[in-house]
Amino acid sequence: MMELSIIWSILIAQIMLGLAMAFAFYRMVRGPRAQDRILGLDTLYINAMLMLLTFGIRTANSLYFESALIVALIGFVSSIAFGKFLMRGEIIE
Amino acid sequence: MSHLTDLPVWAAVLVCGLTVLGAAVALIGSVGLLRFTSFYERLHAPTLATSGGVLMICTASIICFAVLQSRWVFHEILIIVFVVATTPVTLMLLGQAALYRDRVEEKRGVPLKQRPPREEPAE
Amino acid sequence: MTNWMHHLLILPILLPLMVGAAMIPIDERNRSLKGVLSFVSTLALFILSIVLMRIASMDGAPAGNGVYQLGNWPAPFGIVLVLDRLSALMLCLTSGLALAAQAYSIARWHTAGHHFHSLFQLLIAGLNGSFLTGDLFNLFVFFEIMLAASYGLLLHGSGPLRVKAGLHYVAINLAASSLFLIGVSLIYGATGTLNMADLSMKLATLSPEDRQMVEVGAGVLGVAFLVKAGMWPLSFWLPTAYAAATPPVAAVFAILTKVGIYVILRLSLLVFGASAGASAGFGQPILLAGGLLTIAFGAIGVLASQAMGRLAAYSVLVSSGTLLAAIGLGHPSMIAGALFYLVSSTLTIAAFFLLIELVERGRDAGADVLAVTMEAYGDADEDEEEEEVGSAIPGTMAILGLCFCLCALLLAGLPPLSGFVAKFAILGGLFGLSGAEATPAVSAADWTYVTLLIVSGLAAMIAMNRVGIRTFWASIENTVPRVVVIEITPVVVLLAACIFLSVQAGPAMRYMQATADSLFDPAGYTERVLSAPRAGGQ
Amino acid sequence: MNPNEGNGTIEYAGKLLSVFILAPFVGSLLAIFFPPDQRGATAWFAGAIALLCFLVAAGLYPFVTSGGVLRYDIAWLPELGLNFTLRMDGFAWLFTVLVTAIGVLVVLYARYYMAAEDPVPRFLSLFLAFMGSMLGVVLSGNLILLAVFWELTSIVSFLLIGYWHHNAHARDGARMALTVTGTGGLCMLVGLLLMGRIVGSYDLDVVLASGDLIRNSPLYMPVLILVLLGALTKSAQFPFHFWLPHAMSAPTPVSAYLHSATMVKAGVFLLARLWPVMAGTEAWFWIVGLAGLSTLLLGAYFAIFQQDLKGLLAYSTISHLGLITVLLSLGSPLAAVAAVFHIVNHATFKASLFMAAGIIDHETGTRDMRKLGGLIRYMPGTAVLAMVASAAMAGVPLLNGFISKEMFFAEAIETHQANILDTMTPYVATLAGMFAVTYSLRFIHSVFFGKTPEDLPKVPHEPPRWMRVPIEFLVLACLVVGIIPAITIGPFLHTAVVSILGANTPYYSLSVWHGWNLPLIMSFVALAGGIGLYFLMRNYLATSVEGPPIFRLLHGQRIFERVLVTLSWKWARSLEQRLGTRRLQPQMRFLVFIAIAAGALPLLLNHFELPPLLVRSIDPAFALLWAVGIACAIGAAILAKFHRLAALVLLGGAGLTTCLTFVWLSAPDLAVTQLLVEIVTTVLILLGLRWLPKRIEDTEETELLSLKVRFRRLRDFLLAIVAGGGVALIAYTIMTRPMPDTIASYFLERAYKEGGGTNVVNVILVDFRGFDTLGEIAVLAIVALTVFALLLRFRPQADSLEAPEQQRVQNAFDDDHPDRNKGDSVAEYLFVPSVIMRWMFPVIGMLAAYLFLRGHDLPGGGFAAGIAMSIGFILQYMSGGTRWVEERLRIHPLRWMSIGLLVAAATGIGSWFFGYPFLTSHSQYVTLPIIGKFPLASALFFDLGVFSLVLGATVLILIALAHQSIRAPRAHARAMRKEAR
Amino acid sequence: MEIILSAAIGVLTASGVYLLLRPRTYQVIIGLSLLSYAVNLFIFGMGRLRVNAPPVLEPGGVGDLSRFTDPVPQALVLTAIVIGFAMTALFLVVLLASRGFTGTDHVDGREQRHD
Amino acid sequence: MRTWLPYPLLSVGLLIIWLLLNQSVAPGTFLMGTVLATGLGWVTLKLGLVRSHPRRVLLIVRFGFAVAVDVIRSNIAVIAVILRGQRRPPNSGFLTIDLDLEDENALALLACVMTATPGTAWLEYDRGRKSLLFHVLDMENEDIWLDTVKRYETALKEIFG
Ligand code: NA
Ligand code: NA
Repeated sequence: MMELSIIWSILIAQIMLGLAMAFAFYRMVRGPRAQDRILGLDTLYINAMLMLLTFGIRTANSLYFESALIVALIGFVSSIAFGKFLMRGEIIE
Repeated sequence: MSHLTDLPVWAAVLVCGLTVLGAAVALIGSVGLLRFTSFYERLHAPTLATSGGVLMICTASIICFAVLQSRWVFHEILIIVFVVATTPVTLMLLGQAALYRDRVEEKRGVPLKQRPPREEPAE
Repeated sequence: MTNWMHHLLILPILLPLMVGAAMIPIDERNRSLKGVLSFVSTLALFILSIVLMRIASMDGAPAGNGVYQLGNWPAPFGIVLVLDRLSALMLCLTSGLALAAQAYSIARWHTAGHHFHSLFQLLIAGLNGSFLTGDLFNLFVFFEIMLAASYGLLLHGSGPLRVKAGLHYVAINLAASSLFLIGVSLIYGATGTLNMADLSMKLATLSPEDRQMVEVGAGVLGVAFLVKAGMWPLSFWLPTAYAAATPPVAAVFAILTKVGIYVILRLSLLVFGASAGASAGFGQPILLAGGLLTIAFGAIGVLASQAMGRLAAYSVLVSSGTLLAAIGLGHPSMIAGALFYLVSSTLTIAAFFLLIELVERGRDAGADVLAVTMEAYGDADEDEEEEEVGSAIPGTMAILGLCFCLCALLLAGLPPLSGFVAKFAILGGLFGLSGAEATPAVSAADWTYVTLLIVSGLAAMIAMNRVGIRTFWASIENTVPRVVVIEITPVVVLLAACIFLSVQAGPAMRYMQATADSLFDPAGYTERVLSAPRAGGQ
Repeated sequence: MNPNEGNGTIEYAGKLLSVFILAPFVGSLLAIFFPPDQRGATAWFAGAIALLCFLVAAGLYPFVTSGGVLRYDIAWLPELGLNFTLRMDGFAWLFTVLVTAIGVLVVLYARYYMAAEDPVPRFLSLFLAFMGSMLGVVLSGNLILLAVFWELTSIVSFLLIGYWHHNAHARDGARMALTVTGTGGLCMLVGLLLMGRIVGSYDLDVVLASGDLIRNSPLYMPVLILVLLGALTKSAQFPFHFWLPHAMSAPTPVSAYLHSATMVKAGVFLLARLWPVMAGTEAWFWIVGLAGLSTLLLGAYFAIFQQDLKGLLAYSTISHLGLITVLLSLGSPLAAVAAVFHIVNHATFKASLFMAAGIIDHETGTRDMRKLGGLIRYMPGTAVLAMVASAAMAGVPLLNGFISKEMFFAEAIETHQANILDTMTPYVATLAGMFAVTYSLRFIHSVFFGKTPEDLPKVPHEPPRWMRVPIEFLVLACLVVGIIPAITIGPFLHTAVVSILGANTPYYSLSVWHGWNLPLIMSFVALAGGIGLYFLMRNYLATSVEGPPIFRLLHGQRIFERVLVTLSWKWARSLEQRLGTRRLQPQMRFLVFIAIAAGALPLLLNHFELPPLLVRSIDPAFALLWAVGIACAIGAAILAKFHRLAALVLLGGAGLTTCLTFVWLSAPDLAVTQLLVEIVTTVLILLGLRWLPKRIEDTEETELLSLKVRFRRLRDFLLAIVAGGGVALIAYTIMTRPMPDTIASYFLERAYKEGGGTNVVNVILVDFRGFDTLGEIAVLAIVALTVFALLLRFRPQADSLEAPEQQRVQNAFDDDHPDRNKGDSVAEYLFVPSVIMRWMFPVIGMLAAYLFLRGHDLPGGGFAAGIAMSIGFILQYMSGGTRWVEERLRIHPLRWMSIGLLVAAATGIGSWFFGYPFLTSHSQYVTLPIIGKFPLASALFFDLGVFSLVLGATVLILIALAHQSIRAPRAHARAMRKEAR
Repeated sequence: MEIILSAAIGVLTASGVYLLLRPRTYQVIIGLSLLSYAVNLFIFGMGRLRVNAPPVLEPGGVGDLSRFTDPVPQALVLTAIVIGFAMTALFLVVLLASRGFTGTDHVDGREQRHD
Repeated sequence: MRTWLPYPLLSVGLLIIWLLLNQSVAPGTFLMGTVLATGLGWVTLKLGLVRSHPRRVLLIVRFGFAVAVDVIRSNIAVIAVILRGQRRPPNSGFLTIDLDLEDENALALLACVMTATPGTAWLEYDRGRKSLLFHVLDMENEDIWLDTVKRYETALKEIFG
């Protein structure tokens, strides 16, 4: 019983995160402006990181951790590159 | 998934609860992203995930591993710290870019660049 | 058991790799130093490959001879390098060509861009690795080294023509590399191995379903090789790319298509040889048809080419088609001739690519601008200046004319040079001296092949004739091109190699025959690779 | 001399055969080095060589009498039956003598003929090479060797005909000669190869002994046709005759030699050589006969209407070669004798006539018979010689031409085969004889008699004494042979004939008078008719244009040129365009299509069973994840044209999904690497986006898409669907099959025990398959170098030269406000973010160190660490700009790359010193105080190399791109300055 | 799982191939990237799919295929990722250079009438 | 000390990160971490970051606690805004506030804090005017937001003072 509820609750969490990603995707594809798309991607990244964490909990294996850590620490680099591109037209001046 | 059943009930409840809750917060954030009508409103949406979502799910993860491996493993804290440190950069840059673009297009309701400077010369 | 001699086997890869790497930080102002380093390295490589050729042709060598287990992991688990007559031959050809191209480049072309010599050395490393490796995925890696370096070298000198050609070349080859990966992984997925020898062993024992998957993989893989080999209709990028490349690069590119041929030859005989059960002879009809079409297309292109560069590039296709169709026909007696042809045509085309620029130099002043762009270091946009290199040597025209004639004879396969010997060897192998007892009829495929071989030779003759007359006989301005000795020498040396091949056709053909025989003995290869002992005797 | 005199002598004499090849070719090489002004010395040298060959030939005569054969063998390609075999029998001997003797005379003649400004050494060098080739043809004892020399004669003759290459006619004539004879030669080669296949050897002795085998072989027809193509083209037989007249642009000595005595004779030589094994069949009779007869007649007819002296001689040569061909076609031994005899006779009189024509040309400056006349008054000696030779050509009694022609007439009336061709022969022969008389008469009459023209370019006079000597020799030979054939030519002819016919040698008489018989009457008819015809046509010919009526419209050369241009140029070009393309899209389409076919064929050919559909065990979260991923991919595909940034964003989405998949399916290493690469790629493409042209969706345009475009897109779409479906199907099939017995078990077993690491993937990367990794980083280095080198030469388009719009707007804003400096906007914009970005640098550095050090045991490794570190650098570039960073940090990516590659390779080499192969890893736990056990693996050093290289390469690529932003404005400013000046 | 991943590979391939056949260089580079995802997943799939069985041993351990997923395809994918990245960079720079020289972003270096 | 440890806090932070990453406090890890943390400190010095000297650990902890509470609260608030959806669209708007914070690190920290609390988004900081433009999701009462920011500012000024 408990096993089932654990499984289900984590699965539900993952499905929710999947939905969150889907909504983020909506912004990525629909915009309407470039900044919306980039914000969408950023959200996608965050949710993906959360998905990785839930996956870690689900499997009780800590090997997912580096990926999550990299999203947390370095994932923002592509977003700021996008942001700078919007603002300045080039990302390294 | 037998290992999760090794968790004591309190831990299991905590882990599951925090996970579902965290995911729910993140989901709601995304819903905000979906439903808000202006970009500046949407800008707030991912912060739900980066604050509440990350906090809860990381806590769940910490509890889960701490209990399972019966040692104090906190490295998920790093994720929280990094997310908190890096999210502002993205959002700041995006926000400013949006401001710039809206200003160039002379959109209504967007504050102009803050002019004149504080020490206004006497006319 | 591992003695120092044993490590010679990996030097053809390591030496250029390390020399190329070491030259990266050297300032471009020290180009001559780089040139000398590079040349010395290639020379050492050439000598080495001759030594390896001798080692490869030793009979009765101890077990494990010519098999190099990287990381001391035995096949099929680790990567192995395998030296046999064929790979030794290809090594020798590569370093020979490279030597000529390198010497040539030192006169002026290496100044046309940055890091020429490093890229050149790395290209050699890639080529040598492709010839030596006995592992499919490692082959992919070396293919990529070779391709990446070839991209760099093709783009060497920049300019709109090269960049446009380069874009196509890169795009096509990237797509082909994807196919390569799909093919290799599919084969792994179905057989659980990446070692060619092991694959050859396993194929016969596979279930029909798995074998089918291997065939799919091999088919897709084959397309990747055929792109490289230049089979019609996968070869349209080739003439433009080769014609656009700087001469020394084009010359060494002459062997790039041969890598595709080499791999096809190796794999089709090793993996899909007689012992492959139901898969024996896989793909041969395609190779035959494709090869024939390629010869035809190449010959048409040769005829249709006004510029010598394109003519030479189409000759590459003719050469490829000839070899592919020969493999497709699958007569064991032809393969030796085909190998001879491979060597001869590669040398010829390389010499021709080098010669073209010398011949045209006197005619088209604009060509030189591209050639020698002095760059302000760090910023290439400064005004381009022209620099005169070389002086008008008396008799230059006569030497160039003679070289051109030799190239024409070689390309057309006219007697008495190695081009003819090669065609004769192929045709002789095809027809055979069956003698009085029974003269088997000549099949339609054979006839088509013979006809195309002859017609392609004719096409080359007509085209070279046209171009030669225009250049040497009918040219109005009689400016003698300014050529330095170091430019003409490589051409002469390559052609001399062809002449040497013609004179020493007997010994050369004996080597090729032995090579062909060993290719038709996959069991010997497999045995050698899989039973090689590990160092330290574990 | 007794041929059985002893093998030693014969062997020695055989060796002498090599003189015939060596002397001319070596002489040819040496002749080039004579100074151009040394006409005399070069001629002496060349003449000496020809004479030497002649004398050796003469000396060898005793060995070839009564069927004797000399051989000299050198192994060339013995495995394939190709040897350098020289073989001299009587027939070859006769030809050798002919070639060398006329060679001597032509050299002598050329000494005086060639002008001072002509590069004589080149001429004589080529001449000697030609002589060598011709002797090679004659003396080859191996079919393939014969083909070799055969083609050599074509090639050298090309160079000789084109000797005066400033003359367009010479160039065209040379090209045509080479094209026709070269093509024929290649066909012949195939024929000879087939003959070898039938006989089992290319050795001429073996072949000549295998006549029945050849004639009865199913391959006889192909062999016949192919060999005849060679022979008939070479001998200028109809319909391949047209090249010969155009070869007359060659210097006259060349014509005298090549187009009378040697090259064109090679064809009939071959016919005679192979006569014993190929003649006598109906096919032979028809093909050779028809070609010969038509050539005989047409050549003679055309010759009448030539206005160019050499043209007349050329057509007459064609006609005479036709005569010889007819004789050889008949298949009767007696005819063969006549053929051989006529070969010799024709050579003597035609060579002398060509030389005479050359003298006329040389002395008058023209060869046009309409302009010439009355020359007998100026050069009586030459006139007499020419008249005698002409008479021989016309077949006037008491001259050599008469005897062989009588033999021809005699053979013509014989019945050889019961068909129409055979019946026609005598009539055609007589008619052609008549024409021969006409043109011979015309030659003499129009040149030497009649009015002396006033407008000659030069005042004619007799040539130098020695220039006439060769003609005198030859004419003397015509006379002597014509009067006393049996004594003079008889024995030699017999020797030659015996060597062809052997036991079949018939009885024949070489007397001048055979009584009143039909051939004699035919001769008289021809003589009388010819004279009559000439006088009927005389006035017409005196003013007519070149070439026979009607036929001249059928200009052989023009047809040939047109066919050649059409075939080899127009058609080739249009075919090239149709069969090939220079556009990328069709090429890609082909590639995709063929790849699909290559994958599908094995499935279609062997029955392929679809794998069962497994729907259970689908994880809904994973499915949802991929729903997003798939949507991202499709979105990227749709938006890539008009919404580049959006496509890039969506690409990132697809990449992220891929990363998650890797984690999900037990590949943490892949996820880490993919994530890092993903980020760098995004930065990279964003760096590039700045340089691409604006592309704004034009809605009208998309609505008005033509049907063609829609079709093309649909086709590509379908192709893409099939490709995707195929790959998916294959992937699914494999994934649902049980694992094969794989090498992976070995790695899993030994990764820790022998590789010293728990992360098996990393152990594979740095140890089991470390060589792949070495190669992979080499690729990265190469690409970085390429990118770097290419970008040094990067020239942006004008429209992307100036700073992006945003920067211009922001700079303008700064400029407009007096309290602001240019760049304040960006400084403000980045003020707070850059603080965080800079603090992140050491943190990322820490992460890189962590990834690097744990790689061997847990996901990570040098590659991931290198990329992570490079992202740290990029972050600084983004925060502070290029100049800012480079003022503060020492960035030497080239050095890092070099060191990385060298360290990795050197680590591999280290194992040599322990007696192990390259890259054998060594790991050991070192126990240090305080720190405790510390793993010290060679793999760590290897990974260090990987790290250094990856860092260097990634930074180099990105920085090189970033630098363009600094360079472009400078270049822009420079361009503006230039414009202003 | 297999069916999902196959579908993913299929769609990625199809999108990539479709873009490869398009006339704009940018489309091609995006196509190549998508294709390389597809290829990487394909290679990865050749080792069969396993959840929670990463090939990381316990120290001192000996692994076997019943407990761990096949590490070989993973190693191959890693190499492929690296090379794919390098090639993307290269293609990008070449397309930029082409655009610089020719002025257009058409793959043939000049605008064709209708694509 | 300054030459050895240009940014002591950073180096300590890095060491902690290292230990957390390696999940170990073994002497080897510690030593390695120390070496790396010190080395990276030197490299960071070249980036010219301002050395701030935060004092009073207690203040930091208190500040952190306050922020945490705010974060939770604003999370709930924003969730409420989103969930109430179309019925009552958010009353969002821009606000400008003048800041006295000089220290760039303190400013960065403020940005982090404001971003971490949902409902406020840092947009634009004008260095010349030293004023901040930010966006709030729910502007029921502008002053509350301005107060909050001021509160943070004061705390940070105290800490970095
Ligand atoms: Na008759
Ligand atoms: Na916030």
